[in-house]
Amino acid sequence: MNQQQKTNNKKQTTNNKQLITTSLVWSVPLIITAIFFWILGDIIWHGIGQISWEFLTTATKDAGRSGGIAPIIVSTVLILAVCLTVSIPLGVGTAILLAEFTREENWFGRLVRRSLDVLAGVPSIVFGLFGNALFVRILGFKYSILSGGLTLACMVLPILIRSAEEGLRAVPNDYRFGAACLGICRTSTLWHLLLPAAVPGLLVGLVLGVGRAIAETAALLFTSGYVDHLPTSLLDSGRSLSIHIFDLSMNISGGDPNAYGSALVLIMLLLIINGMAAWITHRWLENRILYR
Amino acid sequence: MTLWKLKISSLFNRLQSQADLLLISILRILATITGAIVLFIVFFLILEAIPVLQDEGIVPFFTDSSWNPAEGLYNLTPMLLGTLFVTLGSVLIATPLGILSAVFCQYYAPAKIAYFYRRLIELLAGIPSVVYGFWGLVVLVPLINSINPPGTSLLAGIIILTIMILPTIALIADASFAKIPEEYLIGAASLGLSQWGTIVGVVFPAAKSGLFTGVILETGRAIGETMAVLMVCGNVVQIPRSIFDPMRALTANIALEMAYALGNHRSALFVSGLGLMGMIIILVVASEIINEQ
Amino acid sequence: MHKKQSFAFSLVSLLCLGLLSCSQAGSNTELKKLTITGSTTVAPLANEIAKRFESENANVRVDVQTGGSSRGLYDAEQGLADIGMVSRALKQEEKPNVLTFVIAQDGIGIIVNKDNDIKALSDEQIVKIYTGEIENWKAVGGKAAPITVVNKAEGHSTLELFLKYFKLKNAQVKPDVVIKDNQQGIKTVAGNKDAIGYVSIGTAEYSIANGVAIKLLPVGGVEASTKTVGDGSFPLFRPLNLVTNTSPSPLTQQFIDFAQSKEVHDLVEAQNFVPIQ
Amino acid sequence: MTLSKGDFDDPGDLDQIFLDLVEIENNQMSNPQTTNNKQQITNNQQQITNNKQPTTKIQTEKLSLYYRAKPAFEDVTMSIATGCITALVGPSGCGKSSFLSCLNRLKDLMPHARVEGSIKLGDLEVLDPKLDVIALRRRVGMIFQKPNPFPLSIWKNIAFPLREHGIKNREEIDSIVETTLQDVGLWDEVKDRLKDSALALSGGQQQRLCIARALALQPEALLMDEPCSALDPISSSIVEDLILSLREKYTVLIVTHNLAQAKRIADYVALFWFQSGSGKLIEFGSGKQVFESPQHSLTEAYINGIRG
Repeated sequence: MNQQQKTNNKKQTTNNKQLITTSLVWSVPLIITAIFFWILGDIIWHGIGQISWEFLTTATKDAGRSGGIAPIIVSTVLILAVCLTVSIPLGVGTAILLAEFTREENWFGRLVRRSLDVLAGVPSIVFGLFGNALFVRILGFKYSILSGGLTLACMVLPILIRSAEEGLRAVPNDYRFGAACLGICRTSTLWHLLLPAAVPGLLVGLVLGVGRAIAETAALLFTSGYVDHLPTSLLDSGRSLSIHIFDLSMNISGGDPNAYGSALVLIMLLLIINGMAAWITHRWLENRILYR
Repeated sequence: MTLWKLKISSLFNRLQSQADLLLISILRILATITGAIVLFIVFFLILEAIPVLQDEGIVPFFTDSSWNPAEGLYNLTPMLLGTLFVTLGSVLIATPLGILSAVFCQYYAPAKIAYFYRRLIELLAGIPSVVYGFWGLVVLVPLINSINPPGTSLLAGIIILTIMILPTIALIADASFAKIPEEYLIGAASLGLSQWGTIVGVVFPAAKSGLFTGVILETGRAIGETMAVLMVCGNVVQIPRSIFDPMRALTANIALEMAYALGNHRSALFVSGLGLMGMIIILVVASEIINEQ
Repeated sequence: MHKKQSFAFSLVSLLCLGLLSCSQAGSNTELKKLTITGSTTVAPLANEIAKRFESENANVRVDVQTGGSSRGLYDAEQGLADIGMVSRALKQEEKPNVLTFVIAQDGIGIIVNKDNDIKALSDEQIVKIYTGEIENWKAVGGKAAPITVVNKAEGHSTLELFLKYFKLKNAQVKPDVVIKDNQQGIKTVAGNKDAIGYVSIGTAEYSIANGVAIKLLPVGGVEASTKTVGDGSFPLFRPLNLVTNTSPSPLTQQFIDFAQSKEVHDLVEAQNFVPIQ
Repeated sequence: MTLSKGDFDDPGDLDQIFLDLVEIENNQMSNPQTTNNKQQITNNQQQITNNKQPTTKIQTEKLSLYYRAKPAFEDVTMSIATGCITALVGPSGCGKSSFLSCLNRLKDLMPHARVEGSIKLGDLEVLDPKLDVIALRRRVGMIFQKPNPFPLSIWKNIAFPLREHGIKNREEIDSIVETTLQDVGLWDEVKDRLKDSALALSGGQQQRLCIARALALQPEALLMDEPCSALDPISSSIVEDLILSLREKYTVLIVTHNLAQAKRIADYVALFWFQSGSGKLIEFGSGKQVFESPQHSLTEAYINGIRG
């Protein structure tokens, strides 16, 4: 597609309107990249000094000012794992129902979509309080990685579902008719054809969902708790990286260096997860030889 | 034409339609659970907000002189307006920037640059709000302060929120542009439309539903943001006259005072939570109506 | 064709196995648990004391959760938590149904930016600044610049202590910035040379020692430092309390005695608080 | 083709799974009216079928289809002979394709679509709601105008439907794949790249692959909705010969704009016309009888259209 654009441009270089729009379009990402490197640079500049093998493998000392953040990384990964194992089936399932089995003006579909839009706007602090009331107290999971993960699952659902639905809607109807006319049941059509074809949309939802979950502070404060021991089970309370960064930067004098270090670790963790998600879907797509 | 023996039992076909029935019933259960979550949350908020509503009723939340729960004054309007201004401000800035960055990724950037730019945007989406708040407090606020004290202001809130919600719209817009069938673009290009003409004339209308989803999700994120807004907006309970005035968002209000609130003060915070949900519901219904036309 | 399916299944089973193994490991031998919830200010100190307590007592597990002083008070009263952390003196009506144990003192000092050449402020000058009567540093002998008043959020114990000492009502205060925690106050004042605020003295001292651009002002003529808070001469200070319900368990009592003992004085000082005498 | 997602109205009955499908017929690409450059018109094929008395494979009784109460076509009674090629001709918008999509219940996927009358496949009532649609669609295959191979490898395009219908044995699938690809004359062109993506094939090859994948399930009848109109003349004639080769073993129903094509390959011809607000079947008979001595004046006008 891009080569074809270039030939167009060459023909119309004299057209200054073209020049303005191109320079406008190029300036936006430059601004965004500049801001990004300003923020990331700030984190790297202050945090790179903290990163060392002990920082990643030992427990916290002196309320986090020194020592490592191993238990916190483990808690974060476990909270994310719980969040994804709950939100992916729930989210993709709902997305399939909305995209494949409900007509545009079906009341049930519209109700679920609207409730998801509202859920997308619920503030993280309210999720924290709700999670605290439902998971910590009523369901009796107490302050635990499980409560934190479940609360985050509720938070990421809207993003996951909307992106998955967009992904499914983008799959052309030819495949649905082709499969139907060959007497292939909806389940197999979904599993073998539609879901693989919708994977790009699912991937965006997953990446945004993980981004939102890993960046979450207020919600986890009241659900997964403040304990920075190494968790021994899902029912143990575990402090997540973002809470650790929050506590160090807002509550502990002299906590800034380790706060920056933890922020850097969090970004690296995010890079690994996004990379893995992209790699898994690419490999899975590859041997299904999908049309992209 | 050769014929071959093909033994397909009707039992097997029966099983397949059974599988479909099972799939649909499972999906309906999942969708009901998902749809119910928000109802649980609203019910939970109402439950916690009842004490103060019984004592004071709803009117003082709009008519009291100020917000001082210790003295029984619960005026929420400055914070409602604060949240509205900071959300609309950031959405109005982030949407064009996000869409243009998606256009850049899809149509202007060479593949390599587009790839790295997308990874960068994904990273921006993952940075915790506390890091944005921290950077805002240490870098942005003193900068604005040099222009017009006190620095912590509506403007700082808008800038920080714009940076935070931009990845959401950018990634979703990018994904919806990617889905536009080649024929549309080649068709437009064959009509001699300039690149920009194609994008505005063909791409935007075709990707309308994706962009719409992006705007709703980014607005949701902007309204729901707590930590970053708490750290850079100054949290002064007033209706901001200018963008340099400090203000307090509803979310920040809950986070600020929940730790020490008791009795009516605590349920008043839940009323501000309900106020927030009310705003979100109004926005969603309004967007629904706009989408109808 | 089969290779792909096996890959997907192995991935999913790996994930489930990981989760299951974690929940299995939790159920080890009878582990005595202690839950402490409450004030975010006291939490770091309580966490350090808990770690030392765990190292000295085999298979005891102490979980420290935050949520604010009123959460700590409420949980301790209702028995949801064994111990509650409250970063202020208890009100009269709160005293009867809990036992209170002071584990440290924390002074509240007035801070301004380092470049602000103000040496000291009298009590009624501070009252005038906070109520908005004085708006410019020139009126109190400083450079001509508008004052940025930094105040704490409603309900915070430092605010209540500040209002009680300066005999003010929060409605009278005209703040330019309202903050939640000490570090936010310090960073706001450090970033704004015309700002004035009040934070925990210990935290301020630690920050000054690490080169943060703030300085402490004396209150009522008494120089603000952890020493003057320790010898009781500094007027503005608050007790950091652990509260329990009226009949604490032996393990809880053991932890309270440990928290009030001399063994933890080094931890108290490490968190920039003042140990009890 | 603008489409929106389907609908699930009545949770109980599984077969009523709806998918919004705008009328297939009225958004077809205009059919290139280039006259077919095949030199000799094979009239002799038509002679063979006329004298034998054929049995009926599909019988429709007063069949009508309504979209949100707007009739697409009404009261079509027709019997489709086994092992013969029946062509449905007529101007666009007169219900030919809608009629076709009723025969294999594809209309289930169209919301707001309501069918009246009856369709008998042998002694099986197709419109019976309790009918196992999956089994029906295995017995009645369908080919679309725009080739729609699955985004999978060539081999998997054929293997996937087979596996879905219970054929698990690898060798059996391989042999079926080879046989069907040979029948559609695609084997030599693709036998060493079965693992490549089907989307990489040319239009004609893709359409033949779709036919092969339908034949793999050994349907009794094959519905073809203008199979050649999206293809270039050369691959169009290849597909046409393939359709001719299906005679005797399969009952073929083909919708076409190309009257010359209908004249060449059809044993029976049905002419649809838009009359008083909906599509009607105005003429049905053997190819020779319809083209040489049409009963209905409209047929004659329409047929003359091709002569003039």
